[in-house]
Amino acid sequence: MISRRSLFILTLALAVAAVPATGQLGAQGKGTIKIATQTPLSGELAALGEGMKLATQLAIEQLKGPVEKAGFKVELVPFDDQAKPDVGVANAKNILADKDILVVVGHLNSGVALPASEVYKEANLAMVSPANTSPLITDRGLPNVSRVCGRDDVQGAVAAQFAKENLKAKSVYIVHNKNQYGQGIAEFFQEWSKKNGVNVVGFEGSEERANFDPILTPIKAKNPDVIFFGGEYPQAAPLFRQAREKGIKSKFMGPDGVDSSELLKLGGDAVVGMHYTTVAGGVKEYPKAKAFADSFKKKFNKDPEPFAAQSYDSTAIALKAIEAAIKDAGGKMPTRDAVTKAVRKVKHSGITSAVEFDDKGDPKKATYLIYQVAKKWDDRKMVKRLEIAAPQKKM
Amino acid sequence: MTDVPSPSGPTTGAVDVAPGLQRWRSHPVLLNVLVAAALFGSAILVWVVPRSIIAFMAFQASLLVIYLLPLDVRTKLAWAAVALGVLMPMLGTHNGYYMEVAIQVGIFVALALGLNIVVGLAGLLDLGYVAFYAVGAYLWAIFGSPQAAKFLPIEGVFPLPAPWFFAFLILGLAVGAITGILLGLPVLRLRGDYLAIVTLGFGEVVRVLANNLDKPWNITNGPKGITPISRPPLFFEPALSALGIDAPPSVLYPLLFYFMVLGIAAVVIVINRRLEGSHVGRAWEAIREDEVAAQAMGVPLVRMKLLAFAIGASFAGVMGVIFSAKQLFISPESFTFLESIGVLAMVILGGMGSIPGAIIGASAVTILNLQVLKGLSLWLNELRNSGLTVLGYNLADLPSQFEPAKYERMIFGMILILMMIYRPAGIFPARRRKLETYHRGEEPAA
Amino acid sequence: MDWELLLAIFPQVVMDGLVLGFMYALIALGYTMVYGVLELINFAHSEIFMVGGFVGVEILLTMQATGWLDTFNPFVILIFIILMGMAVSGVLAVVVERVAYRPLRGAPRLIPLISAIGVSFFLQDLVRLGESLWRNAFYLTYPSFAAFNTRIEIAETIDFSVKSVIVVVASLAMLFALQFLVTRTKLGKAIRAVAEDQPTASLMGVNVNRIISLTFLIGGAMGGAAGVLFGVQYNTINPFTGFIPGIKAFTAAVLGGIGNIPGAMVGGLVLGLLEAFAASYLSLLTGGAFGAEYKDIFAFSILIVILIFRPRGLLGEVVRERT
Amino acid sequence: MTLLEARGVVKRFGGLTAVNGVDFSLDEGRIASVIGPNGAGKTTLFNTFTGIYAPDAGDVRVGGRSIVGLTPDRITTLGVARTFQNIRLFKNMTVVENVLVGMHARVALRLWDVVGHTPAFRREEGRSVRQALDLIGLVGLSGKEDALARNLPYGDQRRLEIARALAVGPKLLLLDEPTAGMTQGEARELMAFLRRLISEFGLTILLIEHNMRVVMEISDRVTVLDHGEKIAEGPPAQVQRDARVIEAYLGRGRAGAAAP
Repeated sequence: MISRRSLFILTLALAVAAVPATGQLGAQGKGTIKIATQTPLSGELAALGEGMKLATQLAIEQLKGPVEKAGFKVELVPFDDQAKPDVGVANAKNILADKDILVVVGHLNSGVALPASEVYKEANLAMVSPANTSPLITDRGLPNVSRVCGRDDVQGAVAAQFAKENLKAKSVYIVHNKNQYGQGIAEFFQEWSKKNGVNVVGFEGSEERANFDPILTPIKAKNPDVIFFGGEYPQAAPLFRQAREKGIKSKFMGPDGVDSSELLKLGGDAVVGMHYTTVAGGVKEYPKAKAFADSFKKKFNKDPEPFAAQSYDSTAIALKAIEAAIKDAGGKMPTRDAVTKAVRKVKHSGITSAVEFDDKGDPKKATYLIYQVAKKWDDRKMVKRLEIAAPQKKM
Repeated sequence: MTDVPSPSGPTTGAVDVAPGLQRWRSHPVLLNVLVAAALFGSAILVWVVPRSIIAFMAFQASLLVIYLLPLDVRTKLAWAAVALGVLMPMLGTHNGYYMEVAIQVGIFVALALGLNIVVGLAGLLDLGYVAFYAVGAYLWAIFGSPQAAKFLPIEGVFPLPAPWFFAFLILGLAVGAITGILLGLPVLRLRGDYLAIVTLGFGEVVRVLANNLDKPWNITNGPKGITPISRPPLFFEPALSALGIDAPPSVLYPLLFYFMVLGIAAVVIVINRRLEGSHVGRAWEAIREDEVAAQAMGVPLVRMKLLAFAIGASFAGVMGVIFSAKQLFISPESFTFLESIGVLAMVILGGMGSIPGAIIGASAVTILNLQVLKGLSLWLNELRNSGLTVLGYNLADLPSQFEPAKYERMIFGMILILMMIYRPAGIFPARRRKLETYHRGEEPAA
Repeated sequence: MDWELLLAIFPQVVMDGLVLGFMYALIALGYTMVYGVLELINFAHSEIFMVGGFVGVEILLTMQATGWLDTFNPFVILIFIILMGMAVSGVLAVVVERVAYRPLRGAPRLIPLISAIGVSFFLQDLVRLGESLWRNAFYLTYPSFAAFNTRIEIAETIDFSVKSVIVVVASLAMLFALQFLVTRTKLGKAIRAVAEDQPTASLMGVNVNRIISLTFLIGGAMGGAAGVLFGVQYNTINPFTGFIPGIKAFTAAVLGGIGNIPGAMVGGLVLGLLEAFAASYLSLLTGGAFGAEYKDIFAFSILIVILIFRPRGLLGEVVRERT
Repeated sequence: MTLLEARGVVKRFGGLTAVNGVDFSLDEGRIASVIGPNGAGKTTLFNTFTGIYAPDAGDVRVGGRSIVGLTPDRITTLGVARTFQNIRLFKNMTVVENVLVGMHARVALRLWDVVGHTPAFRREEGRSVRQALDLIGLVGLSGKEDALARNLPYGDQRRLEIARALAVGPKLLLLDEPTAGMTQGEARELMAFLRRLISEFGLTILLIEHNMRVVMEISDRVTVLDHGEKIAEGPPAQVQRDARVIEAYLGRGRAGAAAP
């Protein structure tokens, strides 16, 4: 019957609606400046995304002083992009709707950052990325997008050079996981290996997560000096493990996607001794980051994950830009446009590096590190550290 | 929501209802006041607290109220026009996120209606429906971006100029339909459950192809996806400026997409209704009920099944074109099996073969995904950060993998199982047409 | 073209294909038996298989934590976890049938199929949720046994690990045991009777519900065993492991002739070999233009071709349709 | 004139030969019956006449045209309609919809007419509905147009199936055990109705029947099948006396029905 059914549905709708009723109401008011994070807070990559969010929170608490002195409250608004492009775009619209948000710190995944940043561009809202390494992020030339980290093309080049010079590789076999990130970095590694005169004996992509037999069989026959895997640890670990079990003796390499203690848990002895490149070293490697790591641990009772320190730096840059923009506006609420312009002018001596942006939004000098995995994750050794400028021409 | 049948008109007033209540129920002025109150009340609420999800959900619920109340069809249509044509764009401009939600709901309504023809009417379980969506999306993505120049030896043509977008809407329709026929021709002779597996395989094949066709010719750019994709021209901008309204593109684009999606969804609904109430729709349902008998009654099985496949696929093709233009960036990740199951869950939740069911199912699932689950996740996240201790359990210890938003599969799974066991016909089951609504041709028509 | 290389890896690819093929065959049994009896594609079977894999890894990880792993003979442990995987998966399959399929018996065919898809999705996330709460991770690794990883070298380019042999031997043993059960025992006769004609079997005094439950138990147990063997062979498991192998195994069942036990084996082996060859050779043969990823396209194309040209499969018989 | 003619029809299922070299012919305006014990191949023969099975050998002609290899819907458009032994209505559709489905092949509309609600659509739809209502009246189901087929009592379902078959506009009507489950009185009523169809609509009717009284009363000719072969044919009285027929029925009487 109509009345009973509509009653039922209304009750249902109300019951459902009542649940997520936290902190959504109100939160408006004069003199509040908000910084949003967009990172995966759920799913496989939640640990990284959560770390980024918490580091931003910490940075705001520690560094908001100058902005507060100018008479503004500073708040963090965290968003969960679920590492999905569609969700990232929907959130971005939500962010645009909140006029108090002047800077976005994020994302973790370039695949999400690319479409989301197009939305930010509509309002010329600044995005400072701590973690997006895809060259496309800045090569599109968006005025509102900057990043503090390095790029995959450089990372690939660094890895290729390391394979040749330090691992003395004459031949490499490249495997990737067929996602945007993995294939991208694998292609750069291939490109630079070829340029370096290293023999690329194979290049194979697969979404496979368990049975790597058919990929490993040709590898075994070709017996390369180095196997490079472009992708993340859930696939890298079983691949390397099965390779060792098959009796493959090549050295293993990977990009920053394998940078997780889970790699060791899943890969066991097979990954001990392998090398990986990254743009976000553990805080051990950054002398200035010690204090950050300590306060992070003290506040959140856990160690900062990779990209947490970079998020802290990104937030610091955002706050400096806001401060400058307030000054320019004569102490009034600055526009998004003004903040975006100010971001590019910030010179920041951060905890991970000194950041200064070029005209595409890349850091003039970015840090790249190479680690070797040890028996215990915390004992992994930094074997190389490089400061490299972003390539200026589009690649 | 055009001519949806009134679920229970005033004439069918139940006998068991108290006379007073019955009078109230059929009192048109009262009902209209009620609708107006719900609609404007919730709209004002959204306007005042634009970031409150509850306010927006109240607005959505008021749309459902319009559908459920026993008003006559014209009044309902008028109210729906006010709500969707005036109020929603205003609210959506106020908070762009709601516009995004509305656009996504519209897209999924059209997808669900397309799948409803295939699954609900013709009874063909298609588990790879999202493949047709992908075909439409890639069609415009490739030619509406510089991507096409990477494999076609033509210089300086791509991306095609923005007005081509409208041609591609038609092309998306056609290519969707052709893809549907190409898939259907070999497989539609299969029995139902085999068809399900084959369409599932087809969906995966399309995704894998999109992910791998970056070599030997770079057609899809592989997992890196295609960007930037052109958007349709803001053809109404000059007219607006002439009226003295100057709005930035960030406001105008969502409006354009919203009205396009709304318009197409409305057309799709009308087409659905008309097909359903014709010999075509009856033939589909006959096939669903009993293939052998249908064929023995002169229904050409393969042709009618192909028609269902083609029409369903063409809706998905059109929406794919819009999706890629709206998204500016597409990659194979958006077209997984999970998406196909999501659309299936919408159809089944609403009621297989039921047009209002598909509409409401699509809205409910999309809103659940975009608003409710995400709201819950954020809420949990806040709980965790609050460090509260409940019954000796520190909430900060909640594993980060435990996030409602990430348990779509479980929710879709539960929808499918529970609906099949307890309500296989859905929440809004398909209603049979009554004889009185048929054209009997007594009076000379037109 | 490096013919020498192609030739050199040939035996290894055959071995890879056989191992994969037997795995598919074991999973395919679950589909084939249920389909034979109920004419239902038990979509959730891939998750029954996955759960078997998780049972194995949970037992091993627990034993590792308590230090028991080193005290027992690895082969004893292996047999134990296979049996446990079979038990849990078998019971789970029966429960799934009771909860999600039995109430729908007699409904149009699409209805239980949709319910089965629902069960499949539900179980994936249920396992993920459980493992997330329990271990705070849902990608898990089988602890490795040196004894299983030992490689037996036949020639310079041909060697295979002990665990590959285990997979092949265990699968063969189970396939033959099942074939014996179905063709030679009274229970098997009852199963075949129910598959042939439920009402008649019921009239002849066969308890149809019991036989259907038993079918799910046996099919589920085979899936569970396959899950454990899968984990031992590839040493990695996650809640979504089952999906693709499940579909492949169904393809194998159709390929061999659904409802037919030797057919499942033949179909599994053909598919496993085809896939191994496609994945290993495609890239080599086309100079990298088409990669290993096209193996899935191969598998699905075969499924379509078989269904169109030989819908009864390689070993299937022509059956009279029920009009 | 011969409307339906079969020559040497053979249909095998695996090792089983369900129909083995049956010849059959039926003249316009006549009623004929096919009888035989269970499993004799009657329904299989029917299915080869309506295209559900293609015969493995032999030829079937309707109005002089071979229908071998045609799909059932094509054969239906040649004027052959049928009912089913185990009533196969579209259960979740209404009475009027069931009948309307039968008219499918006769509706001459393009997709555009349907989507655009053109005058042609209104005209055709109106004509279909009027005819459907006439047929429903003819079989005595007036007033039940909006009832779901599955909610009809058994006898009404049989009537509806006949109305649906008539909607096809057939020259030849094949009825598979139309009186199954009916009382003798109902069966008689049905037979009277069938006679009327012949006289008023010029139909030709072929029955499969078990009810011997009905068969003998109404049929112009009776064909007897056993084990897929024709063992007798002729006027009812003659067939009744045929020794092989008596043996086929009585000889099996005890052994019961042999599957499949």
